Amino acid sequence: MSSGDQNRGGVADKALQLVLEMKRNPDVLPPYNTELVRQCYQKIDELFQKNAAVVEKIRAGLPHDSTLLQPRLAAMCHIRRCMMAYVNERKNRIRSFRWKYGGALPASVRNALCDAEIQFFNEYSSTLARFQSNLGEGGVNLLLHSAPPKSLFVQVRALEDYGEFETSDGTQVQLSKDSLHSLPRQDCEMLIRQGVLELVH
Amino acid sequence: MNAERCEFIAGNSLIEVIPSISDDRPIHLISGDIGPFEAGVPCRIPVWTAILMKRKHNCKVVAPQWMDVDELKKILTSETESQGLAKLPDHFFEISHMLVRDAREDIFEVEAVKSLVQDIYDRRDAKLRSSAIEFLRQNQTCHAQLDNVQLIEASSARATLEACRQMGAVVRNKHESTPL
Amino acid sequence: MIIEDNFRQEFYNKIKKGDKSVVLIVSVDTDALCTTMILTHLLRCDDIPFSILAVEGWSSVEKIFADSQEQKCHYILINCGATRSLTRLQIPPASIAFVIDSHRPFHIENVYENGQIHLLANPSEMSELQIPDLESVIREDSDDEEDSDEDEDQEYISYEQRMEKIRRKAIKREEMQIWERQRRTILWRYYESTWFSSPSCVTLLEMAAEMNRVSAETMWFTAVGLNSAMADKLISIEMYTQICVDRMRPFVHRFMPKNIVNQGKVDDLLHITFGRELPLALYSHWDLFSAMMVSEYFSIKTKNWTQKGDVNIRHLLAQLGITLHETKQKFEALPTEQRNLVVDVLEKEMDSSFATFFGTLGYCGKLSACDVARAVTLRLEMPKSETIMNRFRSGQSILRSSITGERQDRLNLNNTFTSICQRTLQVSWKTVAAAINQSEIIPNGPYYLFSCSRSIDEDMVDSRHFLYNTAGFMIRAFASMKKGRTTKPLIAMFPLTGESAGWLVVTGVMPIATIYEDSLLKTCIGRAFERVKKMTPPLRIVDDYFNSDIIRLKSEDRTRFIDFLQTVFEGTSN
Amino acid sequence: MAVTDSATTFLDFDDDEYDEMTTPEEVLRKMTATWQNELCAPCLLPTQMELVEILLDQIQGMEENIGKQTDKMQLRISVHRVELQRIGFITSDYVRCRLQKIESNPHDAIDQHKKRKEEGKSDLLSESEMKFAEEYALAESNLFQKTVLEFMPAALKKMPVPRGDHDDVMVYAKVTSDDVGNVAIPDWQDLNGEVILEMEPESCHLIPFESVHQLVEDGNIQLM
Repeated sequence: MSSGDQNRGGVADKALQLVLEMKRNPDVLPPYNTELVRQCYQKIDELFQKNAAVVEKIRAGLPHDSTLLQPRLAAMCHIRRCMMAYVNERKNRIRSFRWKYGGALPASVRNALCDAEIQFFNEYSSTLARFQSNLGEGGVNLLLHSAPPKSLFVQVRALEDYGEFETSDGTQVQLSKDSLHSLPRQDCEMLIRQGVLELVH
Repeated sequence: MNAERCEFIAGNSLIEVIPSISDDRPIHLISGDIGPFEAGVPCRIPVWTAILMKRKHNCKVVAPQWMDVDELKKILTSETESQGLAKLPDHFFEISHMLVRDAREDIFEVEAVKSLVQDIYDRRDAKLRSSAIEFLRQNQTCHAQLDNVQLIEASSARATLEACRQMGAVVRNKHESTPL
Repeated sequence: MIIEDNFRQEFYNKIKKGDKSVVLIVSVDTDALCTTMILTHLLRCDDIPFSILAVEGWSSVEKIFADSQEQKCHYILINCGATRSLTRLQIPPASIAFVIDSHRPFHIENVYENGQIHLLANPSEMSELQIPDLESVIREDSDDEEDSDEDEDQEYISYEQRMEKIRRKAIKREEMQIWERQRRTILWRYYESTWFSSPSCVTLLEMAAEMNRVSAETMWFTAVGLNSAMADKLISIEMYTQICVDRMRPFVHRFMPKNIVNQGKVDDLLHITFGRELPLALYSHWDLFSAMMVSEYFSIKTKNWTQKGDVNIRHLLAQLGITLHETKQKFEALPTEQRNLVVDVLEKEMDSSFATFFGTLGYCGKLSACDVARAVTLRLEMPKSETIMNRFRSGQSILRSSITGERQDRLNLNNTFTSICQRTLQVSWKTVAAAINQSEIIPNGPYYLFSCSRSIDEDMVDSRHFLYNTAGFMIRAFASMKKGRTTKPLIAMFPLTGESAGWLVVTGVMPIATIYEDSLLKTCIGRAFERVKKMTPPLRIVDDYFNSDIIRLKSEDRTRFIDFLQTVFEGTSN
Repeated sequence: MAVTDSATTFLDFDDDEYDEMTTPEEVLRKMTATWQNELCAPCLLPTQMELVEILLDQIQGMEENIGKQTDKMQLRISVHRVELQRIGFITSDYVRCRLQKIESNPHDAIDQHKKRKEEGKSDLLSESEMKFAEEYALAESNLFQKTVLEFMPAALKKMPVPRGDHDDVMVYAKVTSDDVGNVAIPDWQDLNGEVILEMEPESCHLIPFESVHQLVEDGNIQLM
């Protein structure tokens, strides 16, 4: 986009910015860009009004210039497509957070979401939870068994004073800061995910 | 499907071990019974169980007969000579990888075995790669027969196939979305 | 109570039951680390969950007990817990403690508390322990109540009977006093000196062998643990050799190259050989000259801290037929037969009978267990600014890197040799040389006192390896300068910096002339420090270390400490 | 294999499809093959959730057995525990893979399911999968509605549901049963013609998925 185009401003450059914002942050979810989204649908509205005006003229038989009807429609679709792509990419990342953090989103992620996205996360979370609850007898946590099991036990280090923890076969373990443990993999998969425990060699 | 899952599936294949413990009651697993074990008497159990018992010093693994230097040399020569892929025992690469990693002392000349298996893999990989390029370049047929391909080779090839397909999609997209 | 043998049944099978959680409380030293590696290997084989807590002082053990009073678990204390009463440290009542500790002597209350605390000792050392029998040291509480009941229910007793009772009580009280005095002398002799028995990792290897779970790795860990006891001056060369000859013999030949049945050409299995080794620290990772210059033997022989030092060195080398050029080159660069020649000459010169274990792995060169032991110890003990667990982990990774074939691990190991180990030897030599040249070692009645004025590298001064080696080196160098300096112990004080500035770390070493019967390095320095701490007005002394002959002292109390110690050594107050 | 072929009869299924006695071992083998197919197939395959339910029951039963054991430290307990983890992994990975596919295009999955029901074919989705697909589709459309479509002018408020086009996806297929017969693949020489291929047993093919889609569903071909 040479500077020449800049002042004329491409009709869909705002939409393009939306998509690029996601491309530039592959790992961290940037905050929801309400302002840029608003500018996009205002641009669509502007184009729509122009087309509506031309259609009025046609109905009224007045002289009109219909050459831009089609390009404006294509531009509107293109902007909408970019907006959908932006929301869709964020939706996919939000889904992956459910599988990474379980039901509770860390604050850093939550602050980056708009209300609709938070509602989507909650709806998705409960949908998944309901699905998991009628798997087998007492339900299955699909976050567990995330990789082919290599060994029954894993060696972990406690990164914080987590306190009392009971393993599946009933032994009590005191997870104090900087303590090492050999625990059944199943029991600590969730704690590893939440950053309480760290896998050590 | 990736290498990790291939190794997981390979874990179900059977292998011979010599247990160092005796237990007259077989273990009724969901995937079938194993044992009973009699110290010193070889018996066949799944590879994953063999590795588990090996780690607990409860058995010695008997390397499969194909996992021997001369045998592997024969396979390597037949692989070099033949055009297509030679027939290999199922999960050939995964089983040798697992045994070299977890039952190192039970394999005779483990280092030679390791490098021979690697050579065989490279030889076959070169064949698969060149036939894949050829296949993608031509447009006469959308089918290729490659008997004896191993699961692990198919899963790694699928990644390249998928990439080519996406390339095609991107190119098609470009044409469609070019302004009128 | 003491478990002498059949550790598998009395110890391992008890914790294997899995009704109580297993918690390892591990002192941060190489022998303890190696013991932990073997024990955790066994526990993992049997899928027994366990936890590891690294500790460096009695206060941390007390804190662990305090934090889990209601816990019902099996505590396994490694290289800590034997020399002080665990019941007094408030060990959780429902928990059981197994103590695998090479510190001696055992605390009496641990020995005769037979429910909760089990001390593992090897059968061969029971005679050395000379544990006083129960009655002579622990009074059954029952006999006091007896007297009190008698008085109430017999009010109307005849005059004679009352006189008879008074007499009998008087005799009983007198017996009590005699028993009390005897008890004090018995305990005085029992606790008089402290020493180290064979390293705990050897006990663990034997137990692993009982369960035929010995692998080349577990054998190597034991070799390193055993050598660390030598390198830290905890056990004598006689005891070390005796352990190698007797208790290590069944394993020595198991992992030799020719013994492994399917030995092909070179493969990257860990092979362990046993053979003679020059007792010159790190010489194979250094050049001979630098290694000799910081070694105790050659420094004292050539008195290289004096001006005449250089001349003496050249003279010695010429006498041994070794060219200066040979010694200045990196040892590995010397051609092999020249290397063997020089090593033989030096070995004859030091007339050493030292032999150790060597690990070879694939194409990486031979590694001697004593060099690896030194590297692991220094990673565990330095720098003190690092948290205990981080140091435990880095010691663990250095120990592991000695038996993986990976290049990166071998680089880390060599880096540890060249950077930390060599620097520690040099700082130790500089401290001794300065102490003698500036005559900072002053006779002070029954003992010599060295009070270090220069501030030493703050990381090193708190390390047991540095303190024991430097103090031992200093007293021998000091005695070599003038006749008649072999009958008094040396007390050394080093100022601490950083957040423990204002404190001194104090340790001591026995006179050179002490004769160590049955090759146990017994020292009464720890006992002396204990008695100084009990004297009034009390000094600010922190004796938190598991080794009683290392304490911390507030700098301001330095002079009074010196006087109190003098009275203790002169034995005027018992 | 020292495995005795003692077909420990497990459950008679009232469901007609499983009239013959099925051993847990047989169920596990079928589950592994189905899981592998689902991983390699580009689109949703007919649901095999009953296999998952059977195996989850087996795991539950075995875990109770282990719980009752006094000496937890014997070898057999560890072997049982590792096997349970392995089966737990297959079932969870299979379900996760299907959920992923449903989530990538819920509407398409729902429509396909209804189409197959009309054609009397086996179910594409299980009851709970169908419920999941509907709820997810709703959540997804709510999201798009509130963030984009709500602000669109009337004509642009509707979005066409993208159709999954799997016809040009190539797969590696291995023929596992004997008389599989022939398969037709599109003939790139002349676009409305077809090439007939003979599927000998044990042969492997790089072939368009649609050509072998039915054979995979019938269990005669194993995807790789």
